[in-house]
Parts: sequence; structure tokens; C-alpha cells
Amino acid sequence: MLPWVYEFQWNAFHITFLLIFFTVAVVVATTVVRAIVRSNRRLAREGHARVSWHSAFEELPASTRVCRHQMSGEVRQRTCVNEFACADCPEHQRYLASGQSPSSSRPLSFTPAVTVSGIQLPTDRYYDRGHTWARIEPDGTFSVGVDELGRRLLGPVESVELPPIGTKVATHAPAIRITTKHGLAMLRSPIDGEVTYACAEGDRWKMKVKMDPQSSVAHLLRGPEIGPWLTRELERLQMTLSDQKVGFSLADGGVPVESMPDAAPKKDWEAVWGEMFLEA
Amino acid sequence: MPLTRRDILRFAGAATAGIVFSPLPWKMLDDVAIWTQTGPWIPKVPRGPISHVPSICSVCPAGCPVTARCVAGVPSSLRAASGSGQPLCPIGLTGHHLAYHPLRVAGPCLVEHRGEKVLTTSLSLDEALRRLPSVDGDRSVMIVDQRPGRAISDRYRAFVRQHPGSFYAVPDDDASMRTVGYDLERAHTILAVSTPLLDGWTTPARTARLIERRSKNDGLRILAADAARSRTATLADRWMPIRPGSEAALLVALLHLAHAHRQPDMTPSMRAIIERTTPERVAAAIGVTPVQLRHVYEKLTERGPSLVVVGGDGSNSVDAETDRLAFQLNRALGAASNGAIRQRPAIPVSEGLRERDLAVATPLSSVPDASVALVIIDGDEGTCHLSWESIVRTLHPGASIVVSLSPVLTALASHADLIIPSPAPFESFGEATGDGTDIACRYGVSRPLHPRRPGSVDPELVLGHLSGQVIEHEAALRDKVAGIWASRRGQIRTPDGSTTNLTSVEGAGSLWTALSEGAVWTLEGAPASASVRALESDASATDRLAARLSELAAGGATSTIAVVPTTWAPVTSCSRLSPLMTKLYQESGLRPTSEVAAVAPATAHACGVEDGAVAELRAGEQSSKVKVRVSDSLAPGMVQLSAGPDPVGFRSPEPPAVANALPRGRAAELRKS
Amino acid sequence: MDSQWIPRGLQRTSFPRFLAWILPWAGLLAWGLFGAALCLIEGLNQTNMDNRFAFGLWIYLDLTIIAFGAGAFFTGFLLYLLRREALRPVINSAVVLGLICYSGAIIVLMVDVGQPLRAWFTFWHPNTHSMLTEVTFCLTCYLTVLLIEYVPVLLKNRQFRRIPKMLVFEFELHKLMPILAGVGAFLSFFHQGSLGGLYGVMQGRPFAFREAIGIWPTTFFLFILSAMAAGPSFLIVTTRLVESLTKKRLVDDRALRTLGRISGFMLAGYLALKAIDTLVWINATSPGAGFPAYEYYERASFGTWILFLEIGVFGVLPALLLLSRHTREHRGWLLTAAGLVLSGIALNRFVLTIQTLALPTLTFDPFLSYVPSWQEVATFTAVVAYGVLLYSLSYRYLPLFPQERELAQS
Amino acid sequence: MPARYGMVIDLDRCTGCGNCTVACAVENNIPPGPPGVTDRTGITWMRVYEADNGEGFPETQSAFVPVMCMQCEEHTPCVSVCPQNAVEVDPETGIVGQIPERCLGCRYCMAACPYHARYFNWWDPKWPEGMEKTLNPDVSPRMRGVAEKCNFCHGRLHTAREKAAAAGNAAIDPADYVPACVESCPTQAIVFGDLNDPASEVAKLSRDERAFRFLSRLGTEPKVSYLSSRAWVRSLADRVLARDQKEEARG
Repeated sequence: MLPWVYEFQWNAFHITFLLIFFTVAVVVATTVVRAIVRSNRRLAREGHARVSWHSAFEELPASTRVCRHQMSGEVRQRTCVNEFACADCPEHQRYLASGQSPSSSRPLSFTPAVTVSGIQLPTDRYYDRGHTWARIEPDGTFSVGVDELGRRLLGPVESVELPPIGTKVATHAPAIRITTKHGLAMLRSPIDGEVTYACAEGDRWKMKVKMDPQSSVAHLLRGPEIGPWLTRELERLQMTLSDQKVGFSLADGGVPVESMPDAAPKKDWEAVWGEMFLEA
Repeated sequence: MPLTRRDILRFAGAATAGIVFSPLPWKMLDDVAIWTQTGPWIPKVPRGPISHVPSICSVCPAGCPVTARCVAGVPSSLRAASGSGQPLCPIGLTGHHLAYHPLRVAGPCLVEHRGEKVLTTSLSLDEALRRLPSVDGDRSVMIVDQRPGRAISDRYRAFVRQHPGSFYAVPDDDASMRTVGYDLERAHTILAVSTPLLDGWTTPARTARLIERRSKNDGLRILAADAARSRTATLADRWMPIRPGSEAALLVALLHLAHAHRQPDMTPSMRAIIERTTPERVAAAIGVTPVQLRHVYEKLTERGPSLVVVGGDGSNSVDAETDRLAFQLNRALGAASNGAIRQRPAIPVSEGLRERDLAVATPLSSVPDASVALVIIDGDEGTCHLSWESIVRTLHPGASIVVSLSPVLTALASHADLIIPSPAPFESFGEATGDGTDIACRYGVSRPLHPRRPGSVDPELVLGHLSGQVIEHEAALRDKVAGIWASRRGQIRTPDGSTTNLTSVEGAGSLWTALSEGAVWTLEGAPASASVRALESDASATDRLAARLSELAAGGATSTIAVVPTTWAPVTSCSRLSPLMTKLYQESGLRPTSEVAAVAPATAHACGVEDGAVAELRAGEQSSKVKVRVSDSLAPGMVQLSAGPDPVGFRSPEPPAVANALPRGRAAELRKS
Repeated sequence: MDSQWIPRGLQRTSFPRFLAWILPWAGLLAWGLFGAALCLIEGLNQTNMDNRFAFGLWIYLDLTIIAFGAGAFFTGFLLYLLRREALRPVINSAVVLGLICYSGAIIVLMVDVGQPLRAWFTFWHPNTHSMLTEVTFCLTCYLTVLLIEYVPVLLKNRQFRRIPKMLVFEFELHKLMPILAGVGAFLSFFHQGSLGGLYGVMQGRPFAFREAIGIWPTTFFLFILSAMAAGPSFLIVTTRLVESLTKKRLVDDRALRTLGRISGFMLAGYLALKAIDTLVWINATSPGAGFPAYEYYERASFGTWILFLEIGVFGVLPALLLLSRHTREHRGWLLTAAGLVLSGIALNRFVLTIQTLALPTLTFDPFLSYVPSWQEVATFTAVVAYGVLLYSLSYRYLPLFPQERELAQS
Repeated sequence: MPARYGMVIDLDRCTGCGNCTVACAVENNIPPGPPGVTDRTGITWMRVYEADNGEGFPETQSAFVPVMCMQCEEHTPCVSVCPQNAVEVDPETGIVGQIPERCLGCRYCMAACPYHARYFNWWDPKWPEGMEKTLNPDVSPRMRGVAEKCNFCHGRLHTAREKAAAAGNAAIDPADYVPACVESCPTQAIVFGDLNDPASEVAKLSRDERAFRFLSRLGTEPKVSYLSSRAWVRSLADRVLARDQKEEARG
């Protein structure tokens, strides 16, 4: 196999054969090494959360990855391929430029809160697809919270663990750990930034984040988009729940109860939360 | 720069990685293969100076000249002595393995049968000898000598002569048929009747000469009359399939055609039998047509000298009557007068003994029933075709004991009460007394080549214990050689092929030296024109023959199948073989084991057995499990069995297979088991 | 109990039930390992192979499962290099099946050779003229590739994903998959062919020997094509099998139909070439070597029916079924056709291994039969059990079918 | 010129005695078969087959055919298939040699050999206790799990070379190099020698009109020829010939 090994033959056949073999071995080894190097580099650069979202996004079913512009009816069918990073999505820019897109509406709209199936979402804030929201405060920071559907999904909270003040949170990355008697849920941070205030006492909590200057809220849903999105989310919830083979259905258009886990305690709620809160 | 522990570790790591790119680890890995090849579980070859020792093969009486290639004095192979022109047989080629036979008996021991198993309990030589009853007027001894003509044979005979009522017994065919030899080299037409003529019946050298002559087209014609297509039948020029057990009828019919009944010295009853046995009357019983019989006779008379050979190897020797008929037919064909059959001379007796002081050999079958208290079986390793029944019937019902001198626990030894093992071949001086079909008698001595295994006892010592006169084994042989020298007859043939008349050998000492260096003494016999006492038919034999012929004619078309034992002749003259013989018996299809029964497709169909199936073969009281082999080359209605000892029986001391006990032509049943 | 390990959103049976499914297979595995250990410790005398049947059950089944495992390379090739996105739903399953088939084959080979510890000599002193050298090199390399391809699937497990390094590595490796798919396809083309060449080059066995095109006998190319026909069909059959066992839909019909069409297309091409090859062999190659071809089929157990069965019932019929849109879109027919394809390929491998060795070459040598010993059967059972176990574990703990969640919801 | 050792075996002389098989086993340290051994699992570098003319009783005729490695000259099937160069043709002698230390026991060579002349060590080599003292010191015993075959008694060639070297000769004396089977054959049915030497008996006999080779149409150019004056024996060479012979016999 190597020129110094007895039986090495200096003929074209032998050498071609071994060359091919060594090439294959080198290509395979290089590929693996490259993957290792690149993953280390990426981990250093972007952190675990980002990559985790990269990989999680790929696994989201197409129904979850629906483009906000489809939800608002601007386009008939479009699935997001940009990991919900609307800020650098050319399509999104195009729609924004048209001026007609609901995405361009300001968050602090004077329209009343959107209500779908008894779930009421105020329109004075931006919504993350993982059912957290961000609302700009007078001091320029954003307060972060969980929306009404999220609240009902969680039911009574036992404890909340917020990132300590000063830590960086990232969009799509789990930031808030919520423990209930049905398990543990991870809530995503809607924006990139630094935690400036965090206070959790029992089941009550409050958190403020100072957004990174280079970051934006472009990816968050707002105003007229909230209604169609919530409708879809309820459908998604229904499918998730029906998938779980339990007698709990929204099919009749009924109102989701105050605390869904208490209504169906036998369910795998962690899985439901993971699905609905887009846990990576 | 200070050297940290981390630096050292990194250096070690890098060095390890670097070694991988050097030839060193790979070369070592490569060598692993060689190490595994020489692991402790792989036998090591011997090392030492190599020498070539001339000797003779003493495994069977034929005594072919050999050269032993020895490593550090231990033979690693036996080859035919170059220049002797006498090749070896497979058994001779592996004769040096016999000292390491797995069934070797380590020392004197008692034998006990427990169910199927044979158990041995060792005991000291003194204890063993003490168990031998003293031989006196009341208690007689029978010494069964399966290799007569040796130095110890003379001592046995002298001992028996001094103890009236005792017997010096030899196998029947040694007593009768083997008193004549056949000059196959001179014959032009040979009819082999149920004889493995080309399959070890004589020495390999003589078989080779027949094949050589035939391939040179010198007119030699070999006819085979055999129930099965034996190997001889395969190689013969013409094969006549006969019904099993019809050999005597065939010979009588040929005697009829030879007009032998007109011979003046024939008994009237014999003459009557021959006269009425026309080919037409017996052809059907023989399984041929009268035309075929006449044709065979024509071939026999067309180009002489002609010879008819029958049986010859122990287990297949048809019977004494048939041997006598063959002798008479040969005589009628002129073989006696033209020297094609000769009366073989006896080997001179040992110095210090006189022929008239020695007992005459008794055929084993002539020893009366229940007449002896002590049986000593010698030469058991030499031949094995004696059945245990033929010995046990002679035992006195009271306290009787059978002692075997066999070095291995096979054949008769496994039935004996006590074994006092003699040395294996090439462990002490061995003797060869000549092939029983040869026209010459011969005597050769093989030198010890192996270190002698402790526990083996020379037969001289056992006899010495009985007679009170102990003689050394080598001294006994030297006496024998001196006796031969004193006869001043015959010649010696050295391993390189040169011959010298005994008269020009200076003394018994030089003869001993020559013999122990591989030379062989031979003495050719005279034409057997005169009557040979052992082969003349007496009245009772004639009656038996008449009865057999009528029985055969009556049972012309029996529905049962008939057993045809066939054998590879050397095997019957050797009760145990080298373990390497698995090459011929199990590892190739060359020699069937005694468990294989060949039948024609039609017979297999009729018996409801298939090729490869295990079936039960039953003949009278005997029954055994056999593996069926369907063969196109066999006549329907026959089952061909391999006779002799179980050639692979080196693994267990079980007695030989059923085929040995079944007479030729015995009716049998084959059933699916 | 193990819910933390099960991919989120996928419905899996309870752990005790899973255990009840696993245990019998684990038992078979243990029994098989015992048989294999006997072969390794006592030697190959434990098998019923002999000097004439130097190859037996193991080689036959190795050849078969490697052909079946071709789905991995071929699907990867179509998906990553030819961008047939319709095949994405089956790629993970294909990789796992490929890994099982190849690793199983190599495990059996290690028991099959007389001196497994010297297996690396092939790398050390390679005889590049030997098809087996090519097979050894390619199989080893390709098994490495398959293991690397399996890593991303494995790292998709919920618990592994919590470990940042694993998650990122999986992500990066997955992006490089087209390179590995390319290398895998290259290697597979060669070793699938070399396995065919293994018999085709045997000058001394006119039943198997074929004329060479370039440096390869025609069986080289026939094996590649037939493996490419078998691989997709094996995916169809296994997917349907898993679906029926789990009573779930895992892959949409479109992916399976695409596989069916590809399989049918490959099979048709294979059959056309095989027909030409067979005619040339019967009329020229075999008689030229001193063997009238019809004599091969004179044995009762190996009559010409085998040839007709292989080409007709197991060849032309499934090819027609798969190429016709009508039957392809019928689930039952698709499955039947895929099953027939696999039977045909298995029969082809049987003919080339067992029949080749059963037929004597010397005129005076008999026709021989061979029945594997229990140790041989057990060793192979161990590999099947190992495959079932690995697949079951992969199915339970890894997201093998990306469409599963969606199909469950629809 | 390098030698091309070959053999000619006269089938009209072979009596099937088995001397060659046994002498070969003694010479080459081939162990006795273990209890379960059969003709399909045993090791007989030199094996004697019984061939017949295919007729039923009593027209059957048979011949004994010793078969060993034919030392194929072209495409040598076992050499080209061995994955790790454990089989080699010695260019000096034309003898196909097996290197057991390098064999991994894949048995591909055995499947490839048209003469079934290769054997596998299915068992550990075992001799009865003490019998290893009788082994030939010139040949290493092989271990379990490797293939082996006839090599025209390589040990003897080695000894002959050593002898020639000691005497200062470049070439060996043909009389010093005779394989065990040739030496032991009682009817001298086997002739061995250098086929490249036109004066040698083996070269002359191989051109004899009675000479034929088995399966010569495979194109492997075996260096072992056979002799027979019987047409049906010669027709055993391959199946097309055998068929023609049968048809001819039927008229």
C-alpha cells in the first residue's frame, strides 16, 4: 500500500488504484475535519442558540414555516426559507417597499386587540412566532412577555427562571424557563439584546431587554398580521393536540380553556409546548 | 523556554503519531502473521541432522526395501530404496507413523469390555507374567503366530514341541495356499477369481511390473472374475461378473473344460464331480453363459503360461476347497510344469534348533474346540483377518486366558484378557518373511529407528517366562540369520539392486551386517509339479464341494441380495494403519470405509434406500449400519462391502466391521433404518 | 420512561411494548452471536461449507443485502447530486438501512474468513487485479462514509441536540452531505460492480465467467444496474413494512412512487443488458470454454426454470408494473412489484453464488449440494436481528421520516 | 531460460493405489483428518478420482485420475483473484506458490479454481501425540483458516537448490528435484520435469498424441498433462468433448 511495503508494485494499475483509494480517504477525512473546524468556528461566532435555530427551523413542518405575507393574503402560497429572518429577506423588503403590506404597519396601532376564539392579543406590541411578545417602553427598552395563548397553554405556573440582568438574549433562542406541574417549557426571546431588568416572584414575572443597536424587530408580527397568525396558530395547536390522541379538541370552534394542561392533564404537555413555542 | 509537562505530553503524542508514518509499526504488524503461524498450538517441525538409513519395511511380511530419511535419528519419511526397483504401498510409506499410533498400548494391561467400551488397566510386567498360567500336561497352550517364519516362530515351535497337547497355530491360508507361489512375471494370461490381484494382493513391485508389461503391450492379459467391479476388475482387460459365492463352481467348470477328470491321480469322487459339472449345467448358477465360460477357458489356453489365482488375502480367501480347486486347475493348465506355480521353500530354522525338533504348524481351524487354557496371539499387528470366534472356540471352558502381544489396542487385542505389548515397527529389530504369493521365500531384518517406547516387551521375554529359557530379541534374530547362512542356499539382494550368492558371504556375521543394512535374503522355489500335500483334496473336502455345488445350483434365483466383501489387500494384512490413512478413506473417495455399502440403482430402489442414506444390513445374526452408495457399476442384487479392519479404526478400539464376518455370497437384507 | 429521548411531536409506542418487541430480537442476536463465536473459536469446521462449496450462505446473503443496501448510495446520489427533492423523505431511512446492510455484511465476512485478524493484509499487500481487493477497499471506505452519514441522523436525537458541540457539528456535517454522497456514489458504483465482477472474472467457472468490457466482466455492470433497481425497491418494501408495523403513515406516496419509477427504469435497463449478456454467454462464452450451456440446467433442482423465473416473473413483470403509471400509483401493486424486484435480485445472487459452486467443472466430478449448518444460519440471524434492533432504535429515537409529523397531522 | 516445471500423468498406468496422496501428505506435513472429516473437507493436495465412461452395469469402464494443482500458466485463476497476493507464480519455475502466512482464508481462490485443487484448513492441524516428531523439517505446518495446495514439493526444490549451491552449480540437477508423488508412484505413471527443456521426458510426453489436458479450453494453460490411449478417457478433458464422444459412441 505504501512504497516501502513489500509487494508494492510500480505499475500503472496498482498506482492508479491506490491513488483513487488515497484520494477517497483524503476527501472523506477532509470532509469530517472540515465539518469539525467549521462547527467550532460557528459555535464561537454565532453561539449555540443560533445554530440550534438553524437546525430546528429545517425541521419545522411547512405549515409552521408559512411566510407572514401568505398569512396576510399578499401572496397565495409561500414557505419561509430564511429562518424567519425577515430583516434580510429580499422578498420581505419588496413587500415593504410596496407600502401596502401589513408588515409595514407600526406596532402601536390604535386598532383594538385582536380576538380569535376568545383569545385576545393586544396590538400594541410585536409578536414572536413562539408566543412571546416585545413591547417598547418609554425608556427605549423592550418589555418581554408571553401572550394569552401561551399563558393558557402553560396553565398555572410554579416557577419562572429568567436570564440574569446583563446577559445577552438572542432571537429564537430559549430565554425563559417556566416550570409548571406539567413540566418544563422554554420560551424564546423575541429580540436580540441585553437583559436590563428581570424579576420573577412565584408565578409572576417581568423582564426588560435593551435591544442591540444593529438588531431590529422586523421579524416580529404586528398589527393586522396578528389575527391571521393567531388563527393559524390555533389550527396548529389543534393539529398538535389531535396528534396526541386525547379527547381535547377545538374543532367546534370552542374557546380554549383558561388552563389547558389542567383540562387535559394526561397529555405530554412538554411536547405541545415545544411544538407551539418553537423550542429548538 | 521552560519545559512544561504539557510540552512533554505533546511531544510524546506527536512522536506516536509520527511513528505511524514510518515502516516500523507496519512491519511489526506484518510479522504478526508469521507469529500466529508459529503459535504454540501449531506443531513444531523437528530439527537436527538429516541422515538416510537403508532398511526394509517390516510392517507386513513382504519386506520391501526402504530408505528412511531421518531427522535427528527419527524417521520423517520412508521411501522405496532407490535402485531396488521395489516401490512401496501407502501403508509402507507411513510405516514410521505406527509407533505413534493413538491406540498404542503403553505397557502390560488387562482388557475389560464394558458395553461398547473397551477399558484397560495397566499393570507391571511381573504382575502380567504372573497371570500367565504355567503350561503343563493338563493345561495346554495355543500360540497363534500370524507371521510365521520369524526367529520367534522357531522358538514357539520348539516350545510347543516340548509341551505335548499344545498347538502352534497359523492362519489357515498360511498353512495351505501360501505354500505355493505364483510366478506372475512369467504368466501371459492371468485369471483372477475374486482376487484383488492388482490391488495389493502381492507386493507393489509385482503389481507395478504387471501394469508396466501391460502398458508396453507385451501380450499380458488379465481376466477378472469377480462379483463386484472391484478395482482389479476395473483395471483388468476383461471382467466377468459372477454370482457371489460361485467361485468353486467356476473353477470346477473350467476343470471340466480342461478335461482334468482324465488325470490319473484324481480321486474317483472328485473325478465324478468334475465330469458332471459341464458349463451348461453351472453357467446359470455362476451368473454367466456357457459361451462365456468356454471363452474364458480359450483365453486361458490361448497363450501360456496361464495362471488362475483365487482369494489370497485373509478375509477374502474364499475357502480351503476353492484354494485346492485353483491349484488343480493351475496344474491342469500346465502351470506346475512350466514353473508358473512353485512350491515355496521354507526359511531355514534358527541356528541351534533342528527342524525335526520343532512342532509342525497347525491350521487354526484344525485346533480342536475347548482344548487350550492359554492362548498367546502374536503378530496381531501383522495380520488381522482372524476372527475372534475362530480363537474363542478353542478356549477351555474353565480358567483360560487370552494374551495378545499386539502393541496397539485393535482387532484381536481388543478382545484379549491381557496385553503384553511388543514393540511397534521400527522400534526394535523387525523381520520380513516374504510375500505369501511369491515364488521365493525371503528374509530381511529392519533396524530400530525410533527410540523404543517404555513398556513394550519382546515376545522372547514372554516365551522365556513360559519356557524358562530367556533369549534376547536381537540374539534370536542373529541365530535365525546364522541358520540361514548355514543353509548356504539362496542369495542376498542389497538395496542398490545387486545380488550375491549366499555361498560367497563370508560368515553369519557378515550376513547379519548385510541384512541389517537393508539387504534381503531370497530363495526361489522349485516348480510345484509334484503334489503339494496341503492342497490335495481329501474325501471329506470332495463331499463338501459336491454339497456346495448342488446348493448353489438349487439357489439359482434367490430373491435376497448377496454380500460381496471386497478389500484393499494390504489392509487385511495390517490391523492398524497410520492416522494419515484418512487421506484415502475419508478425505477422498478413493477407498470406501467399511461403513459404505454399494448397491446398484435397481437394488436400492427395490430395498427402498437412497444414495447417502443410512441403512441396516442384516445377514443372519449379523447386522450393521451402513451408508448406502448407489453405483451404476454394480450388478443388481448385490451389496458390496469393504472388508478388513475398520481402516480408520485408529480412533477407537472397536472390533472390525461386520463385513469381515460375512462369507462371500451370504444372503442379506438391506433395510432403511 | 424514555420520552426525553423520543423526538418531539412523534408518537411512539410505550416503552414496555417497545421492550416486548426488542427482546425477542435481542434473544436471536444472542443466539446468533453464540453461533458466530463457535465459528471463530472452533474454526470454520462448524459450518457446512467445504472445499467445493467454499462460499455458502454467508456470501450469498452478503451479496444480496449489499444489493438491497444500495438504496443508501443511490438515493443519496439522486437527492444530493441530481437534486431529486422528492426523495428527501426517505433519505434518513435509506442511510440507516444502508448502514445496517453494509455493516452486517462486513460483520458476517469477518466470521466467514478463516483468519479475520489478517483481513487488513488486503490493504497492506493489495492485489489490485482481484475484484475482492476492490470490494474490500470500497466496502471499508463506504462503510466509513455511511457511518459519517449516519452521524447527523444520530445527532438529531433530542438529547444530543442539547449538547452545543454535537448540534453544531451535525449542522455543519449535514451541509457537507453532497460531498459524502458523491464519494459514496463513486465507491458504491465500484463495489456493487466488483461484487458482480467477483464471479464474472472466474475464468475457471464457466457458469459465472463473462467476457470483459474494458477491465471488467459484464456482470460488473449488471450488478451495478441490478443493485440500483433493488435499492429503491428495498426502501419501498421496508417503509411499507415499518408503516404497517407502526400503523402510521411515514412517507407520502409521491416519494415511494418516485422510488418505484426509478427502480422500474433501472430494472428495465438491467433486463435488456442481461438478456444480451445471457445470449452471448449461452452461444459463445460458455461453449468456447468447453461447456455446453444447456448442461448447466440438466440438474433437476437447477433447471432452466430458474432462468425464466429470474428474467420473467421476477424481472419483466415488476418492470412493467413499475413503469406503468397506473399500477405504480396503486399501493398494492407498487409493493408487489418492489417485492418481485427484490426476489429477482436475491435469486440472481443465489444463482451466481450457490449454483456456480454446485456445478462441477471436471467431467468426473459430481454435482454437489450444500445445506448450511445451524451455526451459519445463526450467524446470519444475528445480523438480521442486529439490523432490526438498530433500525428499531433509530426509528424510535431519531427523526427518520421528516414527513412523519406532517402526515400524522393531515 | 527459466524453468517451467510440469507433469505428465499416464492414466493407463494409474491403479489408484493412493501412494501419491499419502506420500504427498507425509512430505508436506498435511495432518490426518479429524473425526468428522469428509472428502469435501479434507486436505489432499494430490487427490485420485475415479472416472467412468458413464455407462451402466456391466458396460461401465473406469479410470483413476490423480488431480492436483495444475500450475496454470495463463490468467492463473487463483493468483488473479487473491486479494492480498498470497498466491504467486514463481517466474523462475512457473510454479504457483501459496503463502499461507499471508492468507486470510477468504477462499475466493478455491471458488475460482476449476480443478478444485485447493484445500482449506477447516480444522487446527493436529497429529497424534508424538507423531510431530516424524514431520518433515523442510515444510512448515499450516494453521487453521488458510488455503493450501500442491506446490510441486517446494521443500524438495529448496533442498535441491541448496545442494546445487553447495556444489557451486547454478542449476539444480533434475534428479535431485522429484516431487513426492512422482517418487512414490509404483507404476511410474507420473513424469515430472522442465517443460522448457525440449529433451526432457516430460516435454516429449506432453506432445505425445495420447496427451491431453483437462479443461484446456478455459485458457488457463495448465502445466499438467495426462496420457491415455482410451478415447473415452481423453474425452473427459471437457464437457463438449465428452458430449461429442458420447454421441459418437451412440452412432
